[in-house]
Amino acid sequence: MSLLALSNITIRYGRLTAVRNVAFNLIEGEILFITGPNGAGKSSLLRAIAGVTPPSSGRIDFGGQDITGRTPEDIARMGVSMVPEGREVFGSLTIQENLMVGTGMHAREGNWRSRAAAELEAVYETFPILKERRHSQAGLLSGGQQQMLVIGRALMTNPRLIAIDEPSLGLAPNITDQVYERLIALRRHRALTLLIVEQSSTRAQMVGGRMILMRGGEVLLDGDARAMGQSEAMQAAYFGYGDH
Amino acid sequence: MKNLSRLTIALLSCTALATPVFAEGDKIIVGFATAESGFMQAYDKPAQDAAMIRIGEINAAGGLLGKQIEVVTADTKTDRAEGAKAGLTVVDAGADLVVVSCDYDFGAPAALAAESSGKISFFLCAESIKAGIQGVGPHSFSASVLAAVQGATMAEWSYNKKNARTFYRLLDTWTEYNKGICDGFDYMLPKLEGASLVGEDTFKNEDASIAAQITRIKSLPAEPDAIMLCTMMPGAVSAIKQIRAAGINSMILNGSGVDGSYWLSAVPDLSNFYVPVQGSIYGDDPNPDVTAFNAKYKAATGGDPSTQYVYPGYVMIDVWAKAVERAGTTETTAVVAELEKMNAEPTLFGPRTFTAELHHQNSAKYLIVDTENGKPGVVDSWTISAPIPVADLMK
Amino acid sequence: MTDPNKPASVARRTISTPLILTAILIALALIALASGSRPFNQTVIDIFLRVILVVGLYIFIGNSGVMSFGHIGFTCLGGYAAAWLTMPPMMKQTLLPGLPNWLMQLQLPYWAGALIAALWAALWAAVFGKILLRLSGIAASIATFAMLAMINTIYSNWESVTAATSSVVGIPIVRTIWPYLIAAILSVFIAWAHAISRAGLALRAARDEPTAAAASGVDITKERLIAFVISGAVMGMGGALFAHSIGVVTPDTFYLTLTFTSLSMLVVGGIGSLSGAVLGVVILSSLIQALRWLEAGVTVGSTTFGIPNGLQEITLGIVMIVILAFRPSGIMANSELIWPRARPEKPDEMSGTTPTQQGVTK
Amino acid sequence: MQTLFDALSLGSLYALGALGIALIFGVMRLVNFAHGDVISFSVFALLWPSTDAVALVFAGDLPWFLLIPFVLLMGAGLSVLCELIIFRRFRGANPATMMIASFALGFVIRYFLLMLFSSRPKSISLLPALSQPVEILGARIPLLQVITIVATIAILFALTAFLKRTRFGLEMRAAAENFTMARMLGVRANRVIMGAFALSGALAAAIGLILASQTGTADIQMGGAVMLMAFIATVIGGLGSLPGAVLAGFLLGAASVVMQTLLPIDARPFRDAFVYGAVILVLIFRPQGLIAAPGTKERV
Repeated sequence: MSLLALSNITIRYGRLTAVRNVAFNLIEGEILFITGPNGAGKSSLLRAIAGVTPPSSGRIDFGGQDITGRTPEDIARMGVSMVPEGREVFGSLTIQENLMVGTGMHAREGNWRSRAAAELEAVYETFPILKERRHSQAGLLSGGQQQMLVIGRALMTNPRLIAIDEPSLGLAPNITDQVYERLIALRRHRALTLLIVEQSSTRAQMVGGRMILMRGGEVLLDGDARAMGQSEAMQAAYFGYGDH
Repeated sequence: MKNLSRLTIALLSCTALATPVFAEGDKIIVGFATAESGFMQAYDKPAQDAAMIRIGEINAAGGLLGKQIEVVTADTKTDRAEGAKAGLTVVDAGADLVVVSCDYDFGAPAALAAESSGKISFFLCAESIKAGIQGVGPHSFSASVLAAVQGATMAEWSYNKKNARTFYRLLDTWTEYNKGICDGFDYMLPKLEGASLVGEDTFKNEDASIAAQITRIKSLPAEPDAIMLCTMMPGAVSAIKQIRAAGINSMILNGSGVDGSYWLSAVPDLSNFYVPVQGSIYGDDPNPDVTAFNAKYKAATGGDPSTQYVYPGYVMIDVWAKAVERAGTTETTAVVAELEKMNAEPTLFGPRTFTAELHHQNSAKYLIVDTENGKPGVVDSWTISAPIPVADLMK
Repeated sequence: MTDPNKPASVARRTISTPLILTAILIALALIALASGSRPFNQTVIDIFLRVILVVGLYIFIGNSGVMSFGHIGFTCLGGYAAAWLTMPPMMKQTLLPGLPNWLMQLQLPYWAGALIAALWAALWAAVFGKILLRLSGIAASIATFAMLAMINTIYSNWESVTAATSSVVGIPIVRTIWPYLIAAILSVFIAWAHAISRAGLALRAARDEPTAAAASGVDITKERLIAFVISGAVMGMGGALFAHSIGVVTPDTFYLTLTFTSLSMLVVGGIGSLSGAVLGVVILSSLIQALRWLEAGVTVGSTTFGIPNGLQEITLGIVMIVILAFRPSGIMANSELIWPRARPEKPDEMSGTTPTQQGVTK
Repeated sequence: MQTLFDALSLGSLYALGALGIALIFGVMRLVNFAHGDVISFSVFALLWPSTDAVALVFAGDLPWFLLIPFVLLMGAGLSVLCELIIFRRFRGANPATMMIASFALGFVIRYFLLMLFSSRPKSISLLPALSQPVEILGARIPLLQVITIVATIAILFALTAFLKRTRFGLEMRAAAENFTMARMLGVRANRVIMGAFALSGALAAAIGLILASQTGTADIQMGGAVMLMAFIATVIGGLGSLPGAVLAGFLLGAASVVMQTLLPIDARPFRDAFVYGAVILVLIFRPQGLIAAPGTKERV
């Protein structure tokens, strides 16, 4: 059974159509990369799934329920955790506070802290640097640390699906490696489903899993990332773009 | 000579224009271009009610020149642009007398509209010299007494009767009225031998706190004998409360603007507090007719007068009607001429004088109300030793 | 980068907007004339004055997207300049003894006074704009408010030149409707000419796509300053005529109440639309007038105390909220009134959602 | 010494006001011009509707331990009501539209009060025991001033604790900084916004209470002046920054008092021109505000 199902999703901003008739399914436990050039509509798609900008038409199901047009907080509470582009940390909050924001939804005021403590420990175990600096302001962290923080923060909500927009953006390659290493490990540990948006397909080919290639708001290719790397269609898709 | 004749022609054409259109044989019309809403309403309505009482009395006694007085109204909404419209509205409705808002600033647009139509205008209770010839034109009057007279009265009275020698001057720069009180005080102080100003300061009516001003008073070597407080509601209550809360017990002298007992609960047990009034609302006026009027006012409106600003409305209709009676017509120039002949004309609330130079009172008999332990009462009456010269008022 | 928006062709394509607005204004004037009622005449004069002020606001706020709370300050400058220039010297000597001698002796006709008042306001707009317009967003809004408060404090206290808080009287009253009509039409055309000028187009481009506009060499600060000065001049002219309409100026006339009513009219009409500016005034003013008539309709006998005070204002507030709830971008949103047949290819030409030009995107 | 107290007590009012405006601004980018009218409303809630000059006291005579919660509740209640009826419909509208809507709402509240109470300022005696002077470190200071300062500090501490220690506070701070992100973490938008309105309303009521006991007056326009200053403080303090709002509020109060003390008598009426001049200078040198949260960008 698919965890996430998109059918005929179209997203318009005024007269501009960002996403046109996109449809795909995501199976529980799967790892899916969405790649494609700038302006392909990848981020718009993620924002639609998270409920931030609902699609103009089409339908999104999550865990068997229709979530089209639901509010972001409802969708988050159903188990979709979103790591948007640009690492939106809460700069004035401390690291620990950042991590705690998303834990409120599963707890009452009284037992909130104690219930979150175990999760917190788990995240600190995954990203020890966060524990070390847990009382400093998140705005002061480096880019890589912020990326770890937002992933950790997403994990704290105990999600079934994590959707990450450009985890490697602005990070040094070795930091990116670390981030992915953790993600893969987490997926194994927690039976997480991952939806990762990346501009380049190289990372997808390294990690493996399924990949969707988008361009101009439409899905061009959908298949196994490693197999696709060799295909001619893939080359063509990329050469079609890049004259700028 | 030539100028004079041109002026005459202008005046004639004004009246010629104004009278025939609306001349109605059987009634006289008084137009109120006053605030029926907005904050001026609180000041206009009581005075207007008092004016209505006098109109009622006249009508009951057979009317004016044998005609009944009718009233038309237009709301200024406490807005100047609306004021001009209201003025035009009542003039167009045929008003022989245009009554405008209590405050000069809010009444002036309507008064100017009346003036340009050649009508007499009367400010209900404006206390700036501009409410008259100086700020509107030769057909405009005010029914109250200049603010400067209040300041001068308080200075002279406290010097003579309370032996006050050191004065502190605290001015709220919000309105002309406030400045007028302090101007009168400034005029009188140098005339009082041995009296001195030990300090002065300003504040704004809307200031949430005047702590800094109070600190300045407290840093004086000795508490002044009297603080001349030139302000009005609502800031006055705040200022008085803060002065007393800071432990300053000097006598506080004020203008008539703070008359009334409705606010005294805000400053519990207020004492040593003096206000000049034209008549007493506390039932202890030396003139029993005033107390009788208060009862009449209560019968008409359902409440006691809340401040002395009720009274000028009554005086206004009174003096105007007398002038009309003497002139035998409501025609503007004739009535103005009669009004300008009034010298210490007795009214229920003290004598009134109008001259060709000043359509306002630069001297008046004031009752002094003293508040002790939160209870106000008349303790004295005072008329300044000499009227304040117009030249001093205009500076 | 080809430029299809050559001024001449843009002018031809968009001229219908100011013409329609002019027609509306003339119609109002004719109604006033036909009614023959002096108070109604005064009401229409009031509407024209507000048109001038709101169009003045539109020139800066509408084109730059920066909310300004300070423009009524220029109206204040204009109103007092008119008083200085047109009052009889005798009155000035008593009321405003601090004026320099040459100004004291001067007595200009009202129209000349209004023109100079506009220039005077524009001059100060240039000075303040130079200082303030490097700011943007809400910081700029607050800075303009601080400017208004400074002007107000100074005019409320400079006894010898502005007579402080007391009313300055003796300003010749102009009760005929035509000068106000002409000024309102003039300000509509000024706003239109600015909107289609290179400066206006660049400013709107910068409003919609700041990064792109900056990349293509638009000097945002300069373009804003131009709009600020032009709108300052219009506001100054409005202030001068305001003074002549009632014959009195005081500083508190030109303060928060006027600021908020004019801003409300602009926002309700549609902040980015010249037609919206004019219609906002006409619609809200008509509403106010209609409510007054309703109120007066209840008049019985000699008193009008029948309706509780404030009901009219409450209705007005609620209507404004409802309009905004259903049309968050105002009645006209971002579009303009145009002849149906002259509808240009890009209907939002005037309002300036110019599509990002090619070659600008990275 | 005395001047310090003066500055602190005036600053307290501005700081509380700025905090109320910053709270709402943070979560929904709304510059709430109705805030001043919430202040007035809370005071009038103590009176029976009447157009007489003498105030008919209703709840104003309650003992202080009932009076204070009552007033705070009224402010919070009205504020929440405004959000439910009006502002909810303006979620995501552009700031100018929301601002004018809030202004129109304030207008409605003000004239509603005018209808019930007339425009005449009313005098009320709230907590009269506070009008006595007390002796502190050799200076005789009105007790109310002391209580104002102490209460403000207490409110600030309580609010800080609330924002730092509770889940709701944490969610509110996160939402103030990045509303969308907070929602994507499951923070309920309506609850947080409502909470912000309730807190802001209670703060407005606290100001109303202090103002009314200090001035002894209930005036339908009484909130306006404080709100304007608070609004300015919010901006120069740094958008959405609560500590910045408080700091700027105190600074504005201090600037006002210091200028009143130092300026010569002829320049004193121009005091506000100097204060606003200083505001412009601060804005030019620190357009992002005195305390700008790291990593935040202006979203207006």
